[in-house]
Amino acid sequence: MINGNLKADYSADERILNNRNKQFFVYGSMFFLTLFPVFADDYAVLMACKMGILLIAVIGVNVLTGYTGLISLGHGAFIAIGAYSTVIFSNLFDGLPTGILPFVVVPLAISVSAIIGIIVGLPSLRVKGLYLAVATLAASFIVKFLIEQDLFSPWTGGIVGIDTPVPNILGWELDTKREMYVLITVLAICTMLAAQNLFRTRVGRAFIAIRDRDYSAEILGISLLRYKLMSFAISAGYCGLSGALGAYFYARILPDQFGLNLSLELVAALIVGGMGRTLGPFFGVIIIMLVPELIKISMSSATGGSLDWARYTAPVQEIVFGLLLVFFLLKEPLGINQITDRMLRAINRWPFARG
Amino acid sequence: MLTIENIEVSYYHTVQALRGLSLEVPQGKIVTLLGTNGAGKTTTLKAASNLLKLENGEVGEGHIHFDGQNIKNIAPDVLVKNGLFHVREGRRIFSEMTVEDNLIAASYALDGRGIKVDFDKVYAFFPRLQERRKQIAGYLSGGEQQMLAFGRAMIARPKLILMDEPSLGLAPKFVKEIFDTIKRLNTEDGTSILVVEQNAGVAFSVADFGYIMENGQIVLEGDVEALKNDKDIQSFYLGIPEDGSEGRQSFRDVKHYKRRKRWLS
Amino acid sequence: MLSVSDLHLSFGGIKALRGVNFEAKKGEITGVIGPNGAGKTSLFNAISGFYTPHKGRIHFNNADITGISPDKRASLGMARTFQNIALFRGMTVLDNIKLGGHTRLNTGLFSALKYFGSARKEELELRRDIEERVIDFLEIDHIRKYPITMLSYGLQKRVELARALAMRPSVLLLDEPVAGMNREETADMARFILDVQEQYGTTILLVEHDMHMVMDICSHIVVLNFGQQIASGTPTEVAKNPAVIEAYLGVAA
Amino acid sequence: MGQFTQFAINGLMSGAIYALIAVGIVSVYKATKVVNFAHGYLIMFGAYFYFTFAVIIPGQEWAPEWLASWKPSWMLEMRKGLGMFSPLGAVLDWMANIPRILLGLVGAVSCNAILGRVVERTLMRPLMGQSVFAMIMVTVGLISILSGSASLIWTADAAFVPHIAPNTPIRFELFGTMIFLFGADIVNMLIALLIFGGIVTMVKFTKAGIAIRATAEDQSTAYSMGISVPKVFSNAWVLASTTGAVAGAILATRNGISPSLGLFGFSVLAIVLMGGLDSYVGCFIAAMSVGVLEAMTQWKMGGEWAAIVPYVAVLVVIIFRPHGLMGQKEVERI
Amino acid sequence: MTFNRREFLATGAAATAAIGTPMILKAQAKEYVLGASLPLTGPFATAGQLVAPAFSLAQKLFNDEGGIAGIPIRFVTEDSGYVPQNTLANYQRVLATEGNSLVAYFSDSTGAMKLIAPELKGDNARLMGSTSFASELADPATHPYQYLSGPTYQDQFDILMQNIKLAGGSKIAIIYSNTEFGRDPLEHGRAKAAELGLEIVLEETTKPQGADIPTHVTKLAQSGAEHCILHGYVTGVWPQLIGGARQFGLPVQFHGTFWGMEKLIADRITAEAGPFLAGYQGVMPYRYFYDRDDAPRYQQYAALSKAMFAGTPLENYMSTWALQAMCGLELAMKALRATAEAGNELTADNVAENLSGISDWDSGGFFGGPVSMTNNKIGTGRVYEYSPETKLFTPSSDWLST
Repeated sequence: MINGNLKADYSADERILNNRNKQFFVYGSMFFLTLFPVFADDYAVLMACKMGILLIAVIGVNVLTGYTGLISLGHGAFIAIGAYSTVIFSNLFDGLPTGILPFVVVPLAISVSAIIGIIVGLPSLRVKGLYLAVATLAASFIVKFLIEQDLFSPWTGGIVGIDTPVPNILGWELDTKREMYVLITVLAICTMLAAQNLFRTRVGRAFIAIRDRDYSAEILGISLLRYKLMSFAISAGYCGLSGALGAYFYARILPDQFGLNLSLELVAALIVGGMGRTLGPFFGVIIIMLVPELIKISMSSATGGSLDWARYTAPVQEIVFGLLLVFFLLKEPLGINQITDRMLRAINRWPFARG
Repeated sequence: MLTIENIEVSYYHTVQALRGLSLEVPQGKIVTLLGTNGAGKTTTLKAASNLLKLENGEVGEGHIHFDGQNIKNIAPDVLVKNGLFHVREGRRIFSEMTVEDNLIAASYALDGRGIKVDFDKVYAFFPRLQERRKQIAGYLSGGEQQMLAFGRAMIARPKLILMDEPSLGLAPKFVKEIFDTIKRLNTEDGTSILVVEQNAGVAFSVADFGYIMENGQIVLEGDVEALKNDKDIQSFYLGIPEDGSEGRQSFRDVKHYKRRKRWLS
Repeated sequence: MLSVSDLHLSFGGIKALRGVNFEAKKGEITGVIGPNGAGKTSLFNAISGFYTPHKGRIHFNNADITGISPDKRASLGMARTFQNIALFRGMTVLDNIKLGGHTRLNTGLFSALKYFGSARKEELELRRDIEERVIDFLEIDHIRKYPITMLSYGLQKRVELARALAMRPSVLLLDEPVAGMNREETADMARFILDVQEQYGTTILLVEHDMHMVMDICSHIVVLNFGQQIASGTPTEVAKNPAVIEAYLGVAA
Repeated sequence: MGQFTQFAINGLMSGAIYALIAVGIVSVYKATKVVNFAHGYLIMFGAYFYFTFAVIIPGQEWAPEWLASWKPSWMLEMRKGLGMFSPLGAVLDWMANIPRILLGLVGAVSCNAILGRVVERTLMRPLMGQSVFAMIMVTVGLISILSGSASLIWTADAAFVPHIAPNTPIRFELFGTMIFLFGADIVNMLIALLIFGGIVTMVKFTKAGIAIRATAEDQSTAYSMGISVPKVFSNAWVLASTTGAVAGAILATRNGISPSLGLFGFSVLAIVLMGGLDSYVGCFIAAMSVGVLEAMTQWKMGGEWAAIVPYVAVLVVIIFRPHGLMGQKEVERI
Repeated sequence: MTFNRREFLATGAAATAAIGTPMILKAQAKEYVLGASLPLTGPFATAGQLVAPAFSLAQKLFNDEGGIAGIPIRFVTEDSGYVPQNTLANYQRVLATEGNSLVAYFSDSTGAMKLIAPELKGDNARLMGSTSFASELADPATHPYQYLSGPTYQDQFDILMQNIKLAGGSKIAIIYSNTEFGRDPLEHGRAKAAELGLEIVLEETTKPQGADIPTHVTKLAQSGAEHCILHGYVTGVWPQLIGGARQFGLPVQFHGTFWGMEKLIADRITAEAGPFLAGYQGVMPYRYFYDRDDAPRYQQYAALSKAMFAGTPLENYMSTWALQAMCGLELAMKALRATAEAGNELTADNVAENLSGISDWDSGGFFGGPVSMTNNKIGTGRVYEYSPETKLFTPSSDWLST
């Protein structure tokens, strides 16, 4: 059936969940997420936490790449900055009561990430596209390199990594994965909502304008300097939050965790999910995290867990990762979000028309 | 020479540019295709020279025959070698290469045809180009660039030239010169020409046959003489008032009601 | 209102503008004509701030704006349209027009992230303003939720004008607003331009090839050739000017 | 001063190899406007192909013995009594390897040519007319595909490959310091420079070069001139993958063979951007200066700092010259 | 969102209650699981693939001996690609799926050991051996559940430097890979050199793979070092460095540490590039496998290998790396069995206590004599020298302890 979308006033027309399907999907997912830790086993919770952490970062990259059209291949570095800032500030403010420490440390970590994001974003004023991609790539190599240096190892632990604190929120110590799941899920939903809000206002529209045609945005009074840097700051801030959660989630962090692969994974998840779409990161992260896992499980059950075959798993995962990326770019450039949209539209119109 | 039958063209699988367009260019004639921006004139030419795929466009239905051959699976470069040459909108010369290199690039069209490349003919036609042979093409003036674009077409020895808005952006007084050249190409070499224009007046001065397109469709066609006398053409394309009075109606006097009528339709 | 004095602009070795001088009078329509490559668009780009002239000054509302960036000029009340339509293809018509209201809004990053409260109020206010003042005025209500790519060329041009109007400009630069339109569409666009001038008293500066329209609706015309200003005056004065006939119009016109 | 010369020469030698790698990225970019992030991985394939044809195949039981080690009696005669690392001994040891070196090079170049063509056909051709972003990311996807395939095909075995040229040590005193140079490195440098020069000459002065330049400037117009653009594309990829094969073979002999050879691609990408994507000359200057800078950093600050030299260099250059040292500024049409 | 506050709080409470519910039901295990991560891919894949068969062998051997107090054991071995976070993920996965059946884990790198160490708390703790000889791990106070099956890298440096001092050396160079493993003994090495009066004339860090050999060799040549310690490599880089130095005729004596002392690699280099490894020395905690005349445990392994790997190169030889894994597993089994026999639950604390209590253990071949766990390590080793003619590493020192 075709659902009527009658609106009585402008505010109804401007809502996010402006039709039934969307409401059903969103409330359904939230219900599922609430029940999830009750029936899921430890391993599923673990995976869900990892996905949540990655999701926040991908939402950030979506703001920059999907909406503002600035390519970054180095956002893993901001996750690193968020994670390391969390550890460094926690050690620095050792004297504070542990229950309020995260409320000081995490905003600081996000700010540091955002500020460094602005610095890395500076070339974006002069260079575009490819040059920016390589500039961010270069910046991320440099950040990782600096973290590894002996010079900073008293703070960063250098190449051998550093132990991380256990988060304590007003006396609630989150020392199990299930407790972390609650924190991560709540934050992931909030950040997603915040990103969506952004695009209901002038700020988000300005980003899209810059992506589509930057000179024409400029004559509308959108300062490229201000908004490009703002976009960098937001995306870096999101990655900083993701890093902070990562630091709390893992008991120890190593510089190697934040290498090129992480940066590429962020962009890949975005492409697979759907760039410039609210739910794109959500779908993308699910695919990027689950597909390798499924390959591993299916390969190991197919070969009876034989060690001779185990060494083919990683290459196969790698190849599939590449193929996924290429497939979506060539065949479905708007990602899974586009596929789900098509499905929703088909359901909406059924039985009248297809497509 | 060129027959386009009932073609549909869409870009990115969604935006439909042409809806069932047909036209024909007979051997040795000049045909003009008129229409406003966005009507699909350039798309028609690109469909005929098979350049659509480069821009994510595709011909959905219909056929295009050149010289009796369906061009569907012929690569653009092979089409050029078969004698169909497309002079692109905005001239599109290679602005970082010299004039001579531009002409050499066009000589790829002769590969495998056993024809010797004849630069002298071009230079005889356009002596200005010979003077500037070694210059970087980007520094030529607009008119000279248009000459170079024609020169490249001549090098390729085509049977049919598709010409996309040759008058675009040239001062009114140069436009006439350009169209004289078009006529010369047609009469001296017997080349068939399909010329896309917005400027109906000059196009009619050289063409034998004309098509008018709007919104991806042909809305009117006929001999140039017949078209010139068509009331709608006179009013929409030639700027002659409908009441047939002397002189033109001023835009200041256009009434609101008329405008509303049109956009509501 | 808007004046340009002794403007020079060059790229590498090529001189795009060589000493252009004119003034667009308040509430009037001023036309700029000349062959392609004469520097018309370069002139527009210099006025709207994409190019920095290497000599000469641009004054707007009695303030020197020569050195300031395009976005600042926009917030001073300057709007423009482009020769090749520069709408945002990733957005609907409505969002495109909303962007015109950018400079008038104040929502900052943090209230945008929250949305509730001031940001929401401001957005709804903008929506009402646009619906009532722009969409209705230009008669594009039926397409407000369409993506740009689905619109015809003529409508796209109109949406671009709508976006410029949403900025509530005091001066409007139109770069070839009727290029490639047939006479009927041209007449419609001309009507809208005249309406804007009448209703809002907007100062309009216009680049156009269509000599008829320029002659009809402009009260003042500037003619450029090879970056030089070869004539300026009322339409009748310009049409008679021998230099203009020689360089541009030719005898046929 | 002597030390300085030593490291300057070392730098020039690695700079030449950077230039050889860069030529592949630039050629593909010029012809197709695709910046190949996966070029390093093509090189890695070249290295593994060289290893396959120069080590694995000659080592098979069915392979003739002279292929693995060509030792005519006169050579054994000459070799007798020479120390293991004497200069003449090194040359003779190299000569024994000539058959498999040649097989390795021919195999690497031809297999990589096929690989380049396959990649172009399956992944790049559908990309014609897509956005810069899609192009970049497809090559990023290609990285994973190539590196995964390499570890599937060549199990991670420790591998040693024969030098392309006799690795005679060269020692001499300069400004009171002993200078050490490897013969093979000098030959590698010459090979790299010759290939680089050859390609630049070809693009500048031949009709095929005009086709490449025309395509570079305007693909669809080149098409409508009768230039077969797909052919230019695939030739550019073949050119890149074959020069990459030679570079891969050289790197394999110099640094040992491993999947991490692919990472060279990123530093060279930085170099190419620093030089200006479409400028051979710019890239040559950038490659040489990064090579020398790296060697100097290695000398003064140690190995790990050298690794980020290209990245720091590219950032510095981009800030001052957004299109690289000699790159064409893209004119924005408004 | 249309949740009101009350609903929200109620949902939150329900969720928290659900999470707090103890979900682990302790049941009697039918089998015990030992998990392992190995670098079957990645830079050190050669090593990982040589070590992997040892786990099949161990499973057979230990189950033939009756498992742990009659309950059979099973190995869950996975690939890590030498990426610490993969090892961590593998550990977490096996922990989540096997629960209390998992009694010990074998991890594959210094980085992974350090990454996992802080995770080993409460119910998540398991006894953990590894391929690493990282010094930081040899500390029961900070790493109570992790142990080394030999001397630390620092110990190995000590042994090497003492040996250099004895040979009359004074100028040494240290070339190491820029990895956690490579950097491990560096600081200690500096102190030790100062203590012994050795002058470190060059400290050079290289990539673990694909290093810029000519430059490193040039620096070594110009440093004028007499002895050079190579550390932090497995299959690559160190042979090329030695080869480059030999070509220049540098009279440097090269020394390696455990991971650079594998006979298979040395043999392959010799076959490929000539006998330039002549005189290469290095420190080794265990006997080589061919030296098994008075090593009964080695003879058992050999018999089993012959049966299990007939027709493969592993039929007659076990790499030093596989021996290290075997030694680690022997230690873990000894501790597990002791715990079970004492009637205790196999918790990490109980097992670790038994492990650290191991003393005067007759390993049946690995070491020169009975050894003891001190500080969760076995601080003994000796120096071997390679001969390209015999293709054997032969002892050039006595067993040394630190």
